Order: sequence, then C-alpha cells, then structure tokens
Amino acid sequence: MSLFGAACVLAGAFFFIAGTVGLLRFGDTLSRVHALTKADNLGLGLIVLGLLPFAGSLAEAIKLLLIWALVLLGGTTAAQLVASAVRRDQDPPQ
Amino acid sequence: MTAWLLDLPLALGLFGAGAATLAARSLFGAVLGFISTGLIATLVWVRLEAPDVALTEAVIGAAATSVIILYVASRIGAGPVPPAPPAIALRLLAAILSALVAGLLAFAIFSLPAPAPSLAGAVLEMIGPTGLGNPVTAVLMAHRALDTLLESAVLVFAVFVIWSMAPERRWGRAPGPAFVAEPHGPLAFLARVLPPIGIVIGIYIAWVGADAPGGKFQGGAVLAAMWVLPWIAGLTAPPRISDMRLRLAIAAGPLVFLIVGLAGFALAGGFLAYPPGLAKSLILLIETAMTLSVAAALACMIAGPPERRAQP
Amino acid sequence: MTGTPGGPLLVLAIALPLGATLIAFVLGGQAAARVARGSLWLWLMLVAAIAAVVIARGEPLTYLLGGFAPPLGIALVADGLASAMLLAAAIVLVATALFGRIAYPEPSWVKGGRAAFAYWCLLPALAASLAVAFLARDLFSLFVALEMLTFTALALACLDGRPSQFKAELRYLLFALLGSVLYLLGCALLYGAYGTLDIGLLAGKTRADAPTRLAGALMTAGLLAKMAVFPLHLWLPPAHAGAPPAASALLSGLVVKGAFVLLVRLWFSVLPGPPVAGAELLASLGAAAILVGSVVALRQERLKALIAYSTVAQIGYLFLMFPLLMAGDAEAGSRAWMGGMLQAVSHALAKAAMFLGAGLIVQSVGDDRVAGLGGAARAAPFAVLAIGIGGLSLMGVPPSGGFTAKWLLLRASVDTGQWWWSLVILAGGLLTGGYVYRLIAAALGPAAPGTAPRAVPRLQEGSVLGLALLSMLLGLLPLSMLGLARIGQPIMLP
Amino acid sequence: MTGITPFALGAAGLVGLGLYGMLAQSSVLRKVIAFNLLGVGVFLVFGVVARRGAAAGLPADPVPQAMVITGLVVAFAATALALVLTLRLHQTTGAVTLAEDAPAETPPAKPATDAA
Repeated sequence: MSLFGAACVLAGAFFFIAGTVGLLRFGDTLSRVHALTKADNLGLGLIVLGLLPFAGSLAEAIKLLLIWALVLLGGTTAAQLVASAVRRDQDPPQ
Repeated sequence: MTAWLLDLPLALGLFGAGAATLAARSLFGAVLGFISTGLIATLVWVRLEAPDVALTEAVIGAAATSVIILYVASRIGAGPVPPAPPAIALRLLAAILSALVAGLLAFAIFSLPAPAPSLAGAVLEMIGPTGLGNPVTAVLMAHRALDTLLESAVLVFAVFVIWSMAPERRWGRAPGPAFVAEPHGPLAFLARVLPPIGIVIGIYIAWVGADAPGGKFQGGAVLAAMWVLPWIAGLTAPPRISDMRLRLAIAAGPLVFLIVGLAGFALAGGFLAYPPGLAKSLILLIETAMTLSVAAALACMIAGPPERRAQP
Repeated sequence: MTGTPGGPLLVLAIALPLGATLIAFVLGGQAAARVARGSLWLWLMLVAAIAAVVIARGEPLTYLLGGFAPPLGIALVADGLASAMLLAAAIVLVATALFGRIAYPEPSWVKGGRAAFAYWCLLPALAASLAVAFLARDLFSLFVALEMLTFTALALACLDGRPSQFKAELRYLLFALLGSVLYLLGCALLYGAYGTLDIGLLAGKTRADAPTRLAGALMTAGLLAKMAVFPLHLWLPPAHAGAPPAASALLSGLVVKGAFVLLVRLWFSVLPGPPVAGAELLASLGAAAILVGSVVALRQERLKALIAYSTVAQIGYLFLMFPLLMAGDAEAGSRAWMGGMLQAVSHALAKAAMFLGAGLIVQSVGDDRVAGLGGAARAAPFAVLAIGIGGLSLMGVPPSGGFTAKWLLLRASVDTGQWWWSLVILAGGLLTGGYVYRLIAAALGPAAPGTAPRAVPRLQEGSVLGLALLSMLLGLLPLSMLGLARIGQPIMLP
Repeated sequence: MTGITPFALGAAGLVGLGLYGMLAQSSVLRKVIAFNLLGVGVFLVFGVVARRGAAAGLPADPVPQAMVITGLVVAFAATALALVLTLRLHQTTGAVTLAEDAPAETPPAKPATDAA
C-alpha cells in the first residue's frame, strides 16, 4: 500500500517537473498555460492519491481531496483568465 | 542528515527567489519572484515547526500582500520607460552596506547563547486557565494580549488612513474602483462557486485556532478573499463607507476586545485578565468578533480608497 | 499582584483614547468630533493624575497586564519621563483639538467632510499611540506603537490631499518602514539572546556580545531614521512643511518624540554600558543637525519650511545629552538628563504653538512667504505673539522652558569638561535668534500694498497663545518641580 | 543547533537582499516589494530564534511565533498604505519614483510621459 502511495507521489512529482519545464521552455503564453494546468492538475491529483493511504482519518482524506478540488477550480479559472487576456491583447476590440 | 537534503535546497531556493525578485527586469517578474519567495518561506516556517506562522505567511505575507502589489502594479504599470536606476556609486554603497549587515547578522545569530533562552515552559505553565490547547493562541490572547489588541486596532487605523486618501469628490462612496462585470466570464463563475466553500474553510480555520494551528488572522484573511472576489468580478458592490454597519464590522474586534479587557477589572481583578472558568468562552467571543473585523478590514484594505463614480 | 497602586490609571491612559478612536470611527459625523474632543479633555485629566501620583509616590507606577509578570507578560510603567511626555502630549493635543473645532468643523460623508472625519479619528488615535509608546515596557509592544504612530502621522500629513504631499509622505513612509523593520530585527536578536524583551528585565543583564551589539546598532539606526536625525533628515522638512498646520504641530511637536523616548530607554536601560564613542557620534550628529538645520532655516523663503527646518535643529539638541550622561559625573549627568527631557517637552509645546500660529498668519495674510507676512501683527496679534514666545524658547532666552533646558545642558557640558558642546548650544541659539527675528520683523512690517490681512478666529488664536505661554511657564517652574523627570531615571554607570 | 543553520543563513541573506532593494532601486513599487523581502527575512530570524528555543516538549518557543503573526499583519497594513500612497501619487502626478525632477502636474489618470 505504501509502495503504491510512493509510486503515485513520484509520478505526480514527475508531472510537476514536466509542467514547470513546459512553463519555462514553451514559446507562447497559451502553450505555457496549457503545460502548467494540465501537468499540475494531474501531478497534484497523483500526489493526493498517493497520500490518501497515509491519511489518518476520513476527515483528513476529505481535506486532501478538497485541496485538489480547490486547486483544480483555481487553476482552471486562472488559465481561462490568462487565455482571455492573451486574446484581448492579440485582437483589440474595434 | 536527511533533513539537510530538504533544508539546504529550501534555504537556497529562498535566497534564489529573493535574488530573482530584485533582478527581475519587469515589475511583473519582480512580483512573481516575491510570490515564490513567500511560498518557499511558508515551507521554511513548516520546517521551523511553526505551522501557525506558516498559515499566516501563506495567507497574509505571500497571498494578500502579492494581491495588493499586483493590483496596484497593474493599475499604474512601470511607466513607458523603466525608471533610471540610481548612480552606480550609490548602488555599490548600498550593496556593501547590505552585505555587511547580512554577514554581521549571520554571525550574530550563530553567536547566540546555547542553550537558547525560551519561554516555552512558562507558556505551558500558564496555559491551563485559558482553556486553550494551542500555545501560540494562548500567547496571542492571554499572555501578550496587549499586542493583539493593538494589532487589531492597527487594522482599523490602516482602514481609515486609506479611506482618508480618497479623492475628495469620491468621499463617502464604496471602497475601491468600479470593476467591469462579465456575468458569464470565468471570474464570475469562480466568484459564484468558491465563496460558499471558502467561507466554510475560513470559519473552520478561525475556529480550530484555539487548539490547533489556525486562528482569526488566517481565517479572517480567507473570508476577506471570499468577500472581495465578487467585488472584483463585478457581481456585487461593497457597502459604502458611509454605511455604519461596515464601519462597525471593521471596529467590532478591537471594541469587543477592549470591552472584555476592561470587564476584567471587575471580573478577574485586572485589565485583559480572564475570570477562571469563563476564559475560554470570552476568548472565543473576542476571536469571533476579531475574525469578522479582520475579514472586513482586509477586504477594505485590498479594495483601497473610495474611487467609484456612481453607485451601481 | 498586578502592579503598584494607581496602576489602573496607566491602562485607562491607553484604553480611553483607543476606545474613543474606535467609537469615533464607527459613529462618524458630528458625533465623531464630539467623542474625540471629550476623550482628549478626559485624557488630559487622566495623565495629569498620573503625573500627580508619580510625584506624590516619588517612584514609578507599574501595571502588569492580565496579571502576567514579564518575561511572559507585558508591563506598563509610568516613570517621570513617561508622565512628563504624556502631559506635554495631552496639552498639545487638547490645544490642536480646540484649533480644529474651527479648521475641521463638519465631519460628514459627503464631499468636503473627508478631512474632518479623518482629523477627528486621528487625534485620539495619536493619543493612544503615544500612550503606548511612552508607557509600554516591552520592546515588541513598542514596535507596534511605533507603527501606530507612523500610520497616524502619515494620514495627518496627507489631510489636505495635495499631490505634492503624497510624494513627501511616501518618502517618509519608506524611511519609517525601513526604520521599524531594522528595529524589529534588533528585537529578534535580543529575544534570541535573553529570552525576553521586557526593558525592566533586560536592564543590567545584557552582555556586550555580538548579538547585543548588532541589535543595539540596528535599533539605534532604525530609530534615528524615524526621528529624522541629520543626515537622515531629508524627509522631514517637506513632509512637515506641506502638512496642514494642525498636523504639522502634532508631527513636529509629538510624533518625533515617541522614537526619542524609545531611543533613550534603549541606550540607558537596555544596552550594556553603551559605548562612549557611539554616544559622541550621536551628539556629533545632533550638533551637525543644530548648525545645518538652523542655517538652512535662516535661508528659507517659506514660513512653514523655516519652522520645519527649525525642527531638524531642535531635535539635534536632544542628542547632546547622550555623552554628557555617560561622563561618570552623577550631578552633571542628572542635569543633562533633566535638560534633555525639558528640551523634549518645551520643544513640543513651543513648536506646536509656532506651527499653529504660522497657519493662522498664513490664513490671515494669504501668503506663506516670509517676505509677504507684513500686516500680520495687526490682524493676528496673538498668533504673532505666540510665534515670538515660542521662538524665545527655541533660542533659549529666559524665561522659557527652552532656556532652562539649554542652560542645564550647557552646565553639564562645562562640568564634564566637554566644553565644545556648549559652543554648539550657543551658536545654535544665535542662529535661532536670527531666523526668529526674520519672522517677527516681517510680521511687524506694514501690509503689502493692495492686500488686507484678515482677522482670525479668537478661539484658534487663544489656543495657540495658551500653548506658547505654557512653554514659557515651564521656565518659571522652580527646578525642584522638574524633579518629576528624574523619577525612575536609570542609574548611569561610569 | 545545526538544524537551523541553512535557514539562519537564508534569513540573513534575505535581509541583505531586501535592504539592498530598498536602498538601490528607484521604482517605488520595487522598493515596497523589497521592504516585504526584508520583512520575510526578519520574521525568519524570529523563526530561527523560536526553533532554537524548543523546550518543555514544544518544538519551538511560541512567544516569538506570536510576535511574527502580529508583525506580519502590521507589515501587511504598512504595505497597503504604501501602495495606496503610490497609487494616489501616480493618479495625481503620474510619477512612479520619488525623484525630485519627476513631472510635476500632469492631468490625473494619464500616464507619465517621462517617469524618471
């Protein structure tokens, strides 16, 4: 069980690193946002999944899941806002 | 030894993020550097076994501070031409002075006496009558209650100082500028979905502060964010500063604290003393009022002085 | 258990103005002005009572908050220094409150009510901040008090909402923030070294090791920046000269003194036998401030800028006492201590009177250039008289509090063989005489053709003259009455 | 003792960086950011002091921790004030620095033509 957890956390960390590399290396803002949100949401999801077996109680497990859900919500909104800002900058309203 | 594997990169990251903040070419880059520094500092606080401070650093030191800096930066920008840096001689002098202070500081920290003096034992000895389980909260609410009372008053001071900077013709209106509403935009979506969850979390953080890491400042800051979000999304407008209920909400914390403190003269034989048995209830009463006030004050400080042209 | 008899008075001296600030803020409107004024009168009576009890007992009053003794708890202590400064603060605040009845009559939530609302919230807020700064005996609580002072000072100076003032105040704020964060860093080191920040417990226990020395240096530098000591004085003149008169009076007279009291406590109660070379450096900075500030004041064209530069110079006198106290001569040290305290108090009263008087004169003649003050003496005679009396105190001419203060410092410097400071005192007096003469001569001159100086409200003139007369009265008090300042005076080790 | 060494060095380094930033940068906003960096460093010195004071079964001395929480809130309030002043300065004069020769009276809400 703890082996499964460790594997999940490691996989999650890999996605984080991949996302960060994408953020630094991709050329335009939209690809950067894409790399960041996709990789980080998945990465955090895997880390939360990996930590679940170690949660001492049901309440703690729910808190972990809530963290993931909130980050998803925040990340999604931020990505949308960044993307719409990019669109606004590219073709200004006539 | 394994601890070093974690601590050394953290400390290096802290310094690196700080250096990146200064070196950033754009103002926006500097703000990002500062946010990173704050997040790393939060982890350092966890490693320093100070979870209460870590929460405060994350919510107020890193998040709220960055929000207001970003907000002002986005409104004024860096100007068309980045301002010219001061003369090289001045910068060199500043660099030498700063390096000197940093070096002396490190030396002084390492020459602090060991075993280190500590009040940890004294706090635990005196925590019983307060009925609290979190020693940091006990220090804030009982042993050093004066600081906390003054600090809550500082927030009120800051609010009326900020309001007093309002342009004369906007005086009396709601705090902050009018934000453009995009009823179907992503921000409006977030502002509808998040507050119900965020409010529960904010109250939870404030509530567990008596016995576990958390407290009124951390919880109040989360509540403030939930209140400000719909303003920024243009869904709702804040109350006018001429609304007495708003001002009462901002001042309720220190007022209740002061009243309970003065009641201590009659009930417990001294200012800011709590009668045995009632201590925990009174502290919870103060914390409730202070959570409300911290939320209202922080929200008004984020929004800034009244600038709205007309009421929506 | 919770301190000496009379201790609860100290709590009330903080709680009353703090509560009044909060209530004024919530109520707003005319009620805010009434609450603020009422609380300041009560506060004056309260601090007078504290001074009376301190004199009667002949020893400081103490109160332990929450019944927790330091190091865990926080103590409030009213010694002679604190009670004298509180009394001066209360007198200046009541006078500015009277002055403000006419200058800021209508706090409201409509256009035009902004400055008045802020003013009446800020007066009790300043009182509360000063009460904590003078009474608290914990270095960290004093940090919070310094921040409260900075915030209120900032808002007072921006009361007019003039664009030029925003820049001056931003510069002031950055100086003040740097100062307080350096001070805070010193607190961290002291706590790490001794496990307490209580001044009473630290006294006599500190060691001359690296953390303590660095903490002392950082905290001193921070407080000097806040006090605008030469050469860190550049922020002060524009900030104080650009503020409305009532605000300038409070900033120059009182706010700067909060950091001064803290510096005195730090040097003579906390630091282990502070280095004599350091004290001489402080006094040299003070001497430079006296000479440079006075010379620059002489050359100012604008009335309020002149008075603001005079503040830079008068703050300089406060630093002359440092090496005199450490010369190892008990009697001379005692004179220097009383001289320094008296200088702080008499400058508070005299400078407040001068700034308020200057505000009235400018209002009367409609011109803030020294050259355009003609006719003021006819239209606003008491305001000009007040500036004259205040000027005498700054010069150190008898009878005035400033004379006694400078005379005590002069004698201490001669007695300890440090005669060069007495030259500075004398030169400063002459230069001060020069700029005060310029002011009075201009105000006594005839009105410029085509202008008609207007009369000013009697209540305002009365409050200004009252302040000036009190600063003169200080010089008529017998020396034994000034013994108040010596109650709880730290014992100087040679 | 050794456990806090990296953090003590990091805190001292941040203090140095913040001090340099406040003294050597001209943009007001950057000065405010540097002030906050300096603050993070100073608070971490408190944290190191608290950690050294671990005793009586507590992993860190709670008293300095309480001071940091108070200090953080005060520092936030100070930052908010500095930012409001910066905003008002820009709105009324168009300036983004404290240099003396900044444009004197440009109309409000119009960006400065020459910010230096």
